[in-house]
Amino acid sequence: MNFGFPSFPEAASEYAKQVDWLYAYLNIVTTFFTVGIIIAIIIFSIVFARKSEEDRPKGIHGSVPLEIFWSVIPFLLCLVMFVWGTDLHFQNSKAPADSMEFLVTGKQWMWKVQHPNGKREINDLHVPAGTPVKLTMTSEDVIHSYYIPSMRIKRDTVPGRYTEIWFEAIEPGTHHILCTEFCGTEHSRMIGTLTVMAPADYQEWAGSGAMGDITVASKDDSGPMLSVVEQGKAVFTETGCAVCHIGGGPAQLGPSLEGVFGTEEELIDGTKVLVDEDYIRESILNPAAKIVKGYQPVMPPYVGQIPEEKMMQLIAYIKSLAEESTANEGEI
Amino acid sequence: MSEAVTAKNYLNHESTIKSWLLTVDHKRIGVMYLISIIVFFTIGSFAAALFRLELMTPDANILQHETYNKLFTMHGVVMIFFFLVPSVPAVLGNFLLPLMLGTKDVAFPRLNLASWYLFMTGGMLALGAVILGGIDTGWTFYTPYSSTYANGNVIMAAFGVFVTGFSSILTGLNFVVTIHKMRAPGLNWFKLPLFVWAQYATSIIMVLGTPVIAITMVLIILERGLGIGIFNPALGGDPVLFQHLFWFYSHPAVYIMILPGFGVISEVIACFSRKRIFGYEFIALSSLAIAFIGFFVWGHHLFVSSQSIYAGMIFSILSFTVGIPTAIKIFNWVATLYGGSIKMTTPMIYALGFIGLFLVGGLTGLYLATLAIDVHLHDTYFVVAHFHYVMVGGMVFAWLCGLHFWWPKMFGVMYNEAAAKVAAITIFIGFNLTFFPQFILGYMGMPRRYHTYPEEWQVLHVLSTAGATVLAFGFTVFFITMFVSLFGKKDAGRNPWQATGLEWTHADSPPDPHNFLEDPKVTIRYAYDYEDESLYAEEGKEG
Amino acid sequence: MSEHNEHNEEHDDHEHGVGGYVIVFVALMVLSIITVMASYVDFGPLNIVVAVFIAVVKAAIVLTFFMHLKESPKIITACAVAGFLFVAVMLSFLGADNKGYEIETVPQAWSELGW
Amino acid sequence: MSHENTDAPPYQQHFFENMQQQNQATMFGIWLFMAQEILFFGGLFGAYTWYRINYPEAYEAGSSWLDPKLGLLNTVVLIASSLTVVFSVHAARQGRKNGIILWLVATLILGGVFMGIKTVEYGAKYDHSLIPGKIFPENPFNWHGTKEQVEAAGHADHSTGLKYYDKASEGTKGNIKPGAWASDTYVKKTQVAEPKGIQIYYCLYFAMTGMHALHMIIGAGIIIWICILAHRGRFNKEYYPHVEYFGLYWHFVDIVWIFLFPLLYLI
Repeated sequence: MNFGFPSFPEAASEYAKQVDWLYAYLNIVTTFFTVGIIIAIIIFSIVFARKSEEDRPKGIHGSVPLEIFWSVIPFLLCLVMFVWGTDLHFQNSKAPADSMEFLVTGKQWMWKVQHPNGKREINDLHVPAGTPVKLTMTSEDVIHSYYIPSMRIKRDTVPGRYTEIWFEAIEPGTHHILCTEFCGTEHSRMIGTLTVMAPADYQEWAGSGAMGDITVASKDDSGPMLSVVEQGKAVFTETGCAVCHIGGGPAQLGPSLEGVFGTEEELIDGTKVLVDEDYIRESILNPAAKIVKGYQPVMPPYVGQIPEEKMMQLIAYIKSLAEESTANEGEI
Repeated sequence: MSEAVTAKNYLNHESTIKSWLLTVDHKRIGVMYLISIIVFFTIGSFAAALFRLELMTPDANILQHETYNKLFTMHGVVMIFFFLVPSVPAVLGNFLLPLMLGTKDVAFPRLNLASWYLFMTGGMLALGAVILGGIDTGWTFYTPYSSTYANGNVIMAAFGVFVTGFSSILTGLNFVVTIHKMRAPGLNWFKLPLFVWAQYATSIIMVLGTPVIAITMVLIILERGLGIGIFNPALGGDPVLFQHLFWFYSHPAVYIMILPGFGVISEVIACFSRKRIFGYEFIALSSLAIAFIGFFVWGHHLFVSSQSIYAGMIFSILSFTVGIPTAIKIFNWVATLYGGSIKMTTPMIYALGFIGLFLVGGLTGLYLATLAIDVHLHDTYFVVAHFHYVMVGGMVFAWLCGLHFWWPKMFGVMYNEAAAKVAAITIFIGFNLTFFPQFILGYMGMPRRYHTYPEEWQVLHVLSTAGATVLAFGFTVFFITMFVSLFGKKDAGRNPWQATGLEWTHADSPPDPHNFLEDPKVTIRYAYDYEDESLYAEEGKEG
Repeated sequence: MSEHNEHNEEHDDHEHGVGGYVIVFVALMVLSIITVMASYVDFGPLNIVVAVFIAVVKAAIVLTFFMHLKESPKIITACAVAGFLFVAVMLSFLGADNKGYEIETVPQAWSELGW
Repeated sequence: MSHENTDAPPYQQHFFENMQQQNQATMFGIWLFMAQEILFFGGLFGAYTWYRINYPEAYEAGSSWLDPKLGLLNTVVLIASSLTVVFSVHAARQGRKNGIILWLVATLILGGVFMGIKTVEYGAKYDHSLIPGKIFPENPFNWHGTKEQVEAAGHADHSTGLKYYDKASEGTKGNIKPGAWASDTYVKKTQVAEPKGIQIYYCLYFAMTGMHALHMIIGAGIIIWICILAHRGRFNKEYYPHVEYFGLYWHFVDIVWIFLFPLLYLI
């Protein structure tokens, strides 16, 4: 990465390379105009320098064709930038379905990460190469922004809402992870290292149970290591969700959560809502906001009772309930 | 001041402090703004110098994290709200607008004075917040950090911005009315100097944009003081709404900070090419186009803050669109040089420097309008460099350019050309050395507002700090040159540059308290009529 | 817009005297009552449209007659219109960011376009 | 070209060519100020729109506690005050000094009635613990369901955990004021869930109506000032800008309410 005089960041994913091509195009266009205009200014300044105080140059009113010419050409060049940039952005905005999902929680001033198998890290992130990695992110306090320069991706983590980014590292290596949204005193210490490992190495590392150099250990770490879904299941049970939300049947107070994720539910007011992360989160914190048709608003709100990490585990578990049921139907 | 000239002018007809503090003369108010913003500029610069020094090394050496954060916040708040926004509009605009329009004063002189007092009140509140503990939110005041988590006097600073906002609104209102209703007989819209057009566009933004930041600041104050929850996610508030409201003003605000600069450059380029400006109508109307489209692009500040990607797409294309009128201006200025009679005076050096730097600043804006690239560059040093190229390379250069150009008119004295040229060239070199490395740093991923950073970026940071030293030296030379000139002989003469415009052809240097000894009547065929021989007649060279 | 707008002579605009104003007042009252009544009828999502539409009509009446926009120079009408226009623009862009946080909303079609 | 204008009236500023220029300029200035005011409130309406899209159910639940009858009454009062202002301007045009003062005082009274009704409404919000934030730490925001839910619960049983303490039966319990809502510690078998963003609705309600009320208070101050000027005989048939511009300001305040009333009370 460092070759005497650092000048260009590593491109560690296919997407990063595509962004660099677009960057190259922009560089060519802007350099052309910058150099061209500066040369024109220098040449004019020399050629038309005032020779005597008696100089009375002839004024030119202007030229409409010229104005149109130098508005339309730059505009077309800009349109290329717009279409190219937007296309790239849109294509990259949704993670592939087979991504490994990592949960990231920003907190003043650290990144808390949980791997799909439940392993936790602080600040650093270990991922396997050649696998799409999706980060589902939120924040516990202020807005942070998760930034991996060598992947050319960045996304704010906003309290009260989930955002996601994804990348697919090409080969093993280490990269910077930075927080780019000013978040307080130790903003510049909210950094970590992304370690891309060969898949086999990752399996070994993640399965080892070693917690790396985590200094802030959470209570759950004492027991045997559980996957995110398993931890979510534990939260589901200990919070008492299972009483009303598993099994279904007429006696149940709440809708069964098996297989609901990703479907549309009809609400009491007749509107429909897509069951996604945000809806589940909202329904846990403020159940009465959107009541599914056929049920009463009897569930107590859990505002302030479930920490963000547990919330993410819960959601992961509810998602897994849907995956189990759709797996049988043979959906792609 | 020199006793050589005894003619009555706006500077010497009364000299008590009271006569300054209670003046309703637009020229004196302009000078008062000049002094005030130089004080703010100095304060902001010292903050910048301190943290630039700190950034020489990757680790924290001379400052605490907390102090560093307070310093860059102070730099941002002071420079943007108390230097850049009033720099050209309130100083040169106040001084020149009535002169250029051939009228005795702005439409509401007392309101004008009230604006200055509001400005100073806001400035004192912001400085007070800095002294009484500082603020560490950054000039953007992003919630929920500013409303819930930040240290220091956010309420006081926000109130300072609120008050200053009204100063800006009232100044804008005053200018719009003055331009509409107070023009001298015969001075129709398309004979106006382009500086007036630029001021007009700026003033419209000031009147229509600033109230939104005012109400946003009120909400911040309520949120922080009373915890009403409007931006607090725990209560259902949405921090992203704050960003929308904030940028609804603050993006147009960067046009407040650059459009008047365009006006200055148009004047200077025409004068020292001794040639009417190329494509007058296009330059004039492109200012209005920028002001108008500039209101619809704010969302490009939210590309990564979980804004809808469709909204992102719309804001992206609109952001490209606003570049076109700007390109038109640059091409027209260069075309004006063609076939002219170019004289390299200090203002001309600044003006050509402006074109070069603003070009870089403007074109790097295209990177930030491109969605995929902006995701990478957002909140990195690339943005810092872009912003400084536009604001320092653009507006500060335009401000210096205008100050050098109208200095003889304002104070009746001429500065030392050689020293001023040294300052201009030093500032140009120092500026590029400071900020060009930051583009490279930005693409490498260096985030803004970082106190410490990974070691491999140190080389570029050292370069940048070295450049800042050169820049500081340049500004010192500039200040000394201008200050010394005030004590020189008042012999600049009525029209030392042989320029068009009522302020040169009809008013003395310095002007009479009532601007014109007799009401001017406009007879020119078109604006910038440099073929008019009367410009070069008797009073051209010697005053 | 430019030169002094001659068509406005300050002193000859007294056509609608007291009686005219009272008629305007009555119209505003009627509209106020209509808007209350309309709110009890369920138009679904159209309720807000109806309410805002009536409010806009009322505001327009106040502007035109009470605030004398009818007899004012165009530039003054332009001021008022500009104010409302910019608010409308702000509101519509804020609306455009609605539900923007759901990444699922990317249409398949767009990414399949490929260009 | 004109020399010193010796025949200019005393109220003409020296830097204006003539009264027509002065009138047009000041009128234009006032309207620009109006445009500025529109944008100022526009920011609040922006917040209103944003949250309405996000939390439609909170708006519905929240507005159940606003009384459309009081809102309509206030609308009538305010529009009537606009009418009296128009009459005042009309009187000024005819040079009737007493007419100016009379109608302005009428406006002041109507404005007072408006503020009085507003105070009653704000008081009810206090009693229902619907004031967000730390303004009244002893009576924090506490949602007990919509008006319909509460009324249903009050008359039926306590199954939803809601109870309305009316004056007669429970007035003496603890520190709860008569007519106030029971706090959480009293009766709450199961909680009524808050619609998401319900506090935000009340934030907006108080921010918008509060900012509107602030404008009315400023307007009241201006009325008094103008009445004093009128009493001193500062105005005549040709010169009454204060009255006219105040009229514009007051109508603007009226227009803001025209939008606030349906948006907050009705839908």
